[in-house]
Amino acid sequence: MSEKTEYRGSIHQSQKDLMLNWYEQLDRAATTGDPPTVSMMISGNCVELLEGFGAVPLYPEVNALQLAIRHQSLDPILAAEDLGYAADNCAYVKADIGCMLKGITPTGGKLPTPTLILCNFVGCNTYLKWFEHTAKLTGAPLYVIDVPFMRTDEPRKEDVEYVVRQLKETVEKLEQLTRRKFDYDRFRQAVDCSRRSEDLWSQIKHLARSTPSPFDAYFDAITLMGPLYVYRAKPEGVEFFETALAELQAKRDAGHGVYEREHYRLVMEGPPPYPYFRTFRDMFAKWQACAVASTYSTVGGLWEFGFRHDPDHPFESVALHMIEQNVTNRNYLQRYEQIRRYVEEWNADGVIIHFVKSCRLFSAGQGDMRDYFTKQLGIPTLYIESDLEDPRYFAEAQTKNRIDAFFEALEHSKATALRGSA
Amino acid sequence: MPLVAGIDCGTSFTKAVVLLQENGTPRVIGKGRARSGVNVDEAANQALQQALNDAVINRSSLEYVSCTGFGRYGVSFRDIQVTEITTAARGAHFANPASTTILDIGGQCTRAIGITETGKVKHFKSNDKCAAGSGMFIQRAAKYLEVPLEQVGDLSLRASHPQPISSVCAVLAESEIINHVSAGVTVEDILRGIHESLADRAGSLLKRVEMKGDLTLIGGVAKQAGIVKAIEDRLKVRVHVPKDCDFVCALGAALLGLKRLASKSTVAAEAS
Amino acid sequence: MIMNTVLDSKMERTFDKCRELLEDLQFTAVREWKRAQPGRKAVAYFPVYAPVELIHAAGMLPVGLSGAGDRLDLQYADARFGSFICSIVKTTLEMGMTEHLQPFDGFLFSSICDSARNLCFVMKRNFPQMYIDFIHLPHNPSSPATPPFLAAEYRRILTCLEQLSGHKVSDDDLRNSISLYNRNRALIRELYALRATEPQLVRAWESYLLVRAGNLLPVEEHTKMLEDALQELRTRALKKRDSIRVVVEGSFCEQPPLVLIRMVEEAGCYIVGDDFTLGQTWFETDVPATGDPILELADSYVNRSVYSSVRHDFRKPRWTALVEKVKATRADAVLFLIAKFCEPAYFDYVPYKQELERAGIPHLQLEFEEKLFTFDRVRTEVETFVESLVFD
Amino acid sequence: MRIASGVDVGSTQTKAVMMSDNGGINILARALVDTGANVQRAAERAFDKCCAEAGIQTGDVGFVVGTGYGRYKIAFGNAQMTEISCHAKGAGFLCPSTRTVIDMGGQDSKAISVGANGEVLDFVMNDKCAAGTGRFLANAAEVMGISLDEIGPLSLRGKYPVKLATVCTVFVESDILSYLAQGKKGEDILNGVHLAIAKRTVSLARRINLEPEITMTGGVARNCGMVHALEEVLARKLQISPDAHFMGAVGAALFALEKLDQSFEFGTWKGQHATSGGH
Ligand SMILES: Nc1ncnc2c1ncn2[C@@H]1O[C@H](COP(=O)(O)OP(=O)(O)O)[C@@H](O)[C@H]1O
Ligand SMILES: Nc1ncnc2c1ncn2[C@@H]1O[C@H](COP(=O)(O)OP(=O)(O)O)[C@@H](O)[C@H]1O
Ligand code: SF4
Ligand code: SF4
Ligand code: SF4
Repeated sequence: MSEKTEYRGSIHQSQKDLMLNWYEQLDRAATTGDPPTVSMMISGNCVELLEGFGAVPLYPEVNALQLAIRHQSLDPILAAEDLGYAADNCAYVKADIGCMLKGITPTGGKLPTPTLILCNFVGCNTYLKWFEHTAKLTGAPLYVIDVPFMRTDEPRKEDVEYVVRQLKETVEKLEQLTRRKFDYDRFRQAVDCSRRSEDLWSQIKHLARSTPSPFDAYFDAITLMGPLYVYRAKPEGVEFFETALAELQAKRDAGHGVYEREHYRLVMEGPPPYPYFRTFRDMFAKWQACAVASTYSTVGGLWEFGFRHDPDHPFESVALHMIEQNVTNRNYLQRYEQIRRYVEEWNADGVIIHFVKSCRLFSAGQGDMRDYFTKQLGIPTLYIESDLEDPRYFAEAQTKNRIDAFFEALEHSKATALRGSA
Repeated sequence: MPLVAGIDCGTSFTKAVVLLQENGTPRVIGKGRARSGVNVDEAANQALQQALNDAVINRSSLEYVSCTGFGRYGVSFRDIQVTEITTAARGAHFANPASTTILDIGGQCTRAIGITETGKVKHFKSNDKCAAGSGMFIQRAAKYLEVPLEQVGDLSLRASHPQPISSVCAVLAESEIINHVSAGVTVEDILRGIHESLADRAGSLLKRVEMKGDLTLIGGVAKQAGIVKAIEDRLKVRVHVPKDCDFVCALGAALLGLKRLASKSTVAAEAS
Repeated sequence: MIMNTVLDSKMERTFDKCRELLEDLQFTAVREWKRAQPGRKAVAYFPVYAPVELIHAAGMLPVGLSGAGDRLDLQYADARFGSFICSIVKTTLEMGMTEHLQPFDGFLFSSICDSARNLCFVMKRNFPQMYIDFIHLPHNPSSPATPPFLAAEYRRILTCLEQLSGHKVSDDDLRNSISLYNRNRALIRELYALRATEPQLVRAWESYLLVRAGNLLPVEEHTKMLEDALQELRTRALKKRDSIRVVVEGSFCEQPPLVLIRMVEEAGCYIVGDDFTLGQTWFETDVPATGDPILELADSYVNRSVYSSVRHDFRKPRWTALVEKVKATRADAVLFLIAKFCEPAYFDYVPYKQELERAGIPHLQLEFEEKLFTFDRVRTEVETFVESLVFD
Repeated sequence: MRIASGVDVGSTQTKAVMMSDNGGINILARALVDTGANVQRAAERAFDKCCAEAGIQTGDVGFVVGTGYGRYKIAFGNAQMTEISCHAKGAGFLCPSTRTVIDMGGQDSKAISVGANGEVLDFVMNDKCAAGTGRFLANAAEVMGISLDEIGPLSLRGKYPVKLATVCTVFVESDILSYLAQGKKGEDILNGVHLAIAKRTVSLARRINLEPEITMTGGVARNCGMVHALEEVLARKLQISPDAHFMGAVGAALFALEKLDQSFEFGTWKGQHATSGGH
């Protein structure tokens, strides 16, 4: 494929540097026990709190994701299945546990046993199992922050109080475990950094509203997501997103898009198939189809609709962020609404729903979502199935067939519309 | 000197053995085999009669008949029925006491069984209802390639460049075979490719039963030397094929029959 | 298999009635209850840990729905929920799409798993005329903030239920409901205890029918049924069979077909403990019917509910609880009867298995779907398992 | 007169259709050959046969669209399209009111939900397991010792369909043999076979929105027993075009005609498709 599908600017280098630096810190923690590390889920993460201890987050998902992208996920998955996990268990968990069993890390560096396993349960019941099992395997202490699900339109007062209370218990727990005093000022500063990073990130996402979009809000956004989870509460993060915004803004102003001609604008729902990331991207590149928005890029936070952390109410805003501002803890109908807004405000031609077998949180019921978009709203929608981690569930020929058939139809109806208006 | 029979009512063949216990050592003195067909009872009768003829004894001197295999409930003259997994374990253990992992490849079903040192079933896993990975697949491929079933094993052994079969479905695999033929791949290489894909499927079953040490391979397909080699190569394990590999379940059934008989007579002795 | 031929005909009638209730996808009993008491409403709940007391206290009929078994062909739900999702989620939606849920005015779901949760909101979109709500059952039992949080959650639900029924609920109403359900659950515990001590007196599928009927009957009626049944069962003259004793684990949500339960027993097992809809007891001991009833209910869920794969308590792991249950029921083995695609049960199989192996307890894992109708394979597997334990 | 062709290289049979647009669109000729092992040869044979049938030279054909699983092996094709788009397109043209297409071919079956302009809205297919495909029926015919054309009519005469324990194409043979041995009538066995496949196909098709006006395409549409069984399971009449077997090729030819039409030059047509031929 000769099509240039990826924008490579200086942000890609600084992103790499930042992430490498993170891995080095983890490596150091593994050998020297310092800095303290807290393993946590990306969705609803509270890195700001960790800043109050100078602690570093450890995201098992990032490892699982790296493995899959490097085509190394099958071995650990099989190792976990040998232990008794079912073919139908979430492969993210299996890959992570398999790594633990076999002592593999995707970067080759060492991973520390976390000071605390903090199960920030947001929406995904599998997290609970995952962390429970990891705690059983490693013997590391476990604390669960139970985050009430978004079952009402607005978070309830009791929900926020409940989470704040648990955050404070986490602080106590970490004070015991790290034998460090919680630095409240540093926590507040971190919250303020997050606010600024988020503001920049939100502006970046809004750039995709231009035609053509200067970046792909699914495939490219994933590159930017690492710093968002690890560094948003640090000055380095703010700086990173400033550069990113400037660079992409310049591209937008010059009228440069992802493709020479942007033919289709899409909204993507569901995580990507990491083991076939490139192949999958090319299937869309072939049609010069650019993702202008995606739900997956909001698993760690949903800032494009206005939410920001608030240094004046640090605990409350962290709690609110966990409860309300990530796609995993929002109910299905809220997700429908989010996608609908993307289609309208980001001016998209269609929706791609990627059903991943591992993840019931994302996928259970996506058929209804398709029904809603095609029937209720009349938006062209494609539904494809594979997996985000397990390479065995990617049927390349079939997926390609579906994608081609979808664009063939889209092209056809665009052409018909054009002919009709001519 | 107790005399018992074991009958294995398989999906393709019904196999019977007659077992005689002398000085505490059981010994097979007769074997019989019949096509399973529709009428389980009839096939069982036939196979048993053959075994009795082979052993040159009368039906009336049999003290106990135990049945196994998918048609075990269909044999009207049985004293007991036991599943083919249990009997495979018992029979294989008797044939090769050192091995604790058994692979049974029959006409419609492949099974992996992990057993204890005493021959009790510990874990088992089977795949059925899909022909990919079963003896029937080989039977059909042999027919296509116009090779007699008996020669499949030796031909496959002689392969130099095995051609892998990528399809997971036996039917779609047949199209692949046709493509191989038209691309000029030799029959030997194709057959070995089939055996290798069977071996790989068996490998994933074996993992589930925590394979340890040598493997005992039983069932009709074990008669094919090529599959033995394929399993040894692909799964890196030593394979032991008992003599009369397709009678192993029947043997296991007969052995369990002996046991029941013994416990019955002790009960009778205590009662009197 | 030797079946007792002289079955008490009265018992037989009760079992028949229970089976009819459970197989009736028209929910005739619910419809009749509503017809007999005009203006009163029925609220359905997804299998386990629903605060039935709240529904009852609000003057409505709580009905536990456990899928549609093999009695409904999927026409719509497959397209909505696709592959890799358990059957109960699909059959529940299918019942809605085919107007089987008409007798219900509301439907409560809770945070047991991701599939069930998403189902709640898909139902909400498709059936806007129904009151559908989601209860966040907490997953952090160790925080002192947890019971008050759940109490607040229950109060939120109660307010909605009051609106639905048009009946203001007093603390006494609640205490009364709690007492009624306490009595009911105590009887079920008694039934389970009887099975553990005298398994020949009551077969697992019989006990299952009696308990499942409680999902569909008014609690008062069901309590009466249990009282009568317990009396009858004790007087049965049945001989002990030569069976192994097993605990069944993994069927807490989607339910195995009745025939499968019978088949397991006929293959040579006494099921002396099981988690079929968690035995409908949900709590290890009575909920105190004193003090602030809502807080007591909340506290009972947090601190006294029976373990299962969809409830997380890091103070006492489920695997320890399973081993204890095996010891308490003097079971020889554990049979994992897991609904296909039930992720919580799949996950727990691993630590369960590890702990059982450590304790030297044999186990067998089986998968089922509620629409299963051929049992040859399962039968062979259970028989083999039994044989491996009885033949030496 | 503009002439274009569609060639559908299926796993079992290769179909070619020649169409002309002369104010109105007409089918000039059809050709059918067995695909066999050499896919490229099969495509050429079908195309040549079709030209001969239409009485034209290959040079007269303005545009050729290839489809079917072997589409990228067609050396002379100008563009390729998925068989899904083609079946939908063909059905939309020949049976304009259709909203659902059930295509049963030799080794796979699919169901397509079609929009008002013959565009694909959604589709499902089974292509990993041959259970319940044309191949299954061909096997059944072989075991019964009758020809493919006969199984349909024979199955229609069955009154007491047998129940099959398996829909695995391989094991069905032994099932059939054992029913024959039990003295069951051939028509009842075949009736059972058709019903079993119909149920399986419908349960697949239910994954999309099965809307009324269902058209059946693919080679199996020529089997009246299968059509009847599907109608029974769906409790609905099916539309069967006489060209059902050629539907994919018809759709491809229609696309080819559109590509010939200069006023239709749009978007990515040329650049994309012409270069993607090398895949
Ligand atoms: N003489 C033989 N040589 C090679 N393979 C054989 C022979 N006999 C049987 N087989 C293979 O064994 C399979 C039948 O195995 P068997 O264990 O008898 O099955 P079952 O117990 O299910 O009837 C056949 O499908 C065939 O592939
Ligand atoms: N005359 C016929 N009568 C009945 N069935 C037929 C007839 N011709 C073809 N078929 C069926 O159609 C199938 C081939 O369908 P087709 O759509 O050409 O498949 P593909 O596109 O995969 O090659 C055959 O397997 C056979 O079952
Ligand atoms: S189920 Fe989904 S959200 Fe949960 S751990 Fe797996 S991939 Fe992540
Ligand atoms: S059966 Fe399991 S996966 Fe399905 S709804 Fe119940 S708990 Fe969830
Ligand atoms: S995959 Fe092939 S062999 Fe397996 S059941 Fe399906 S048709 Fe039979």
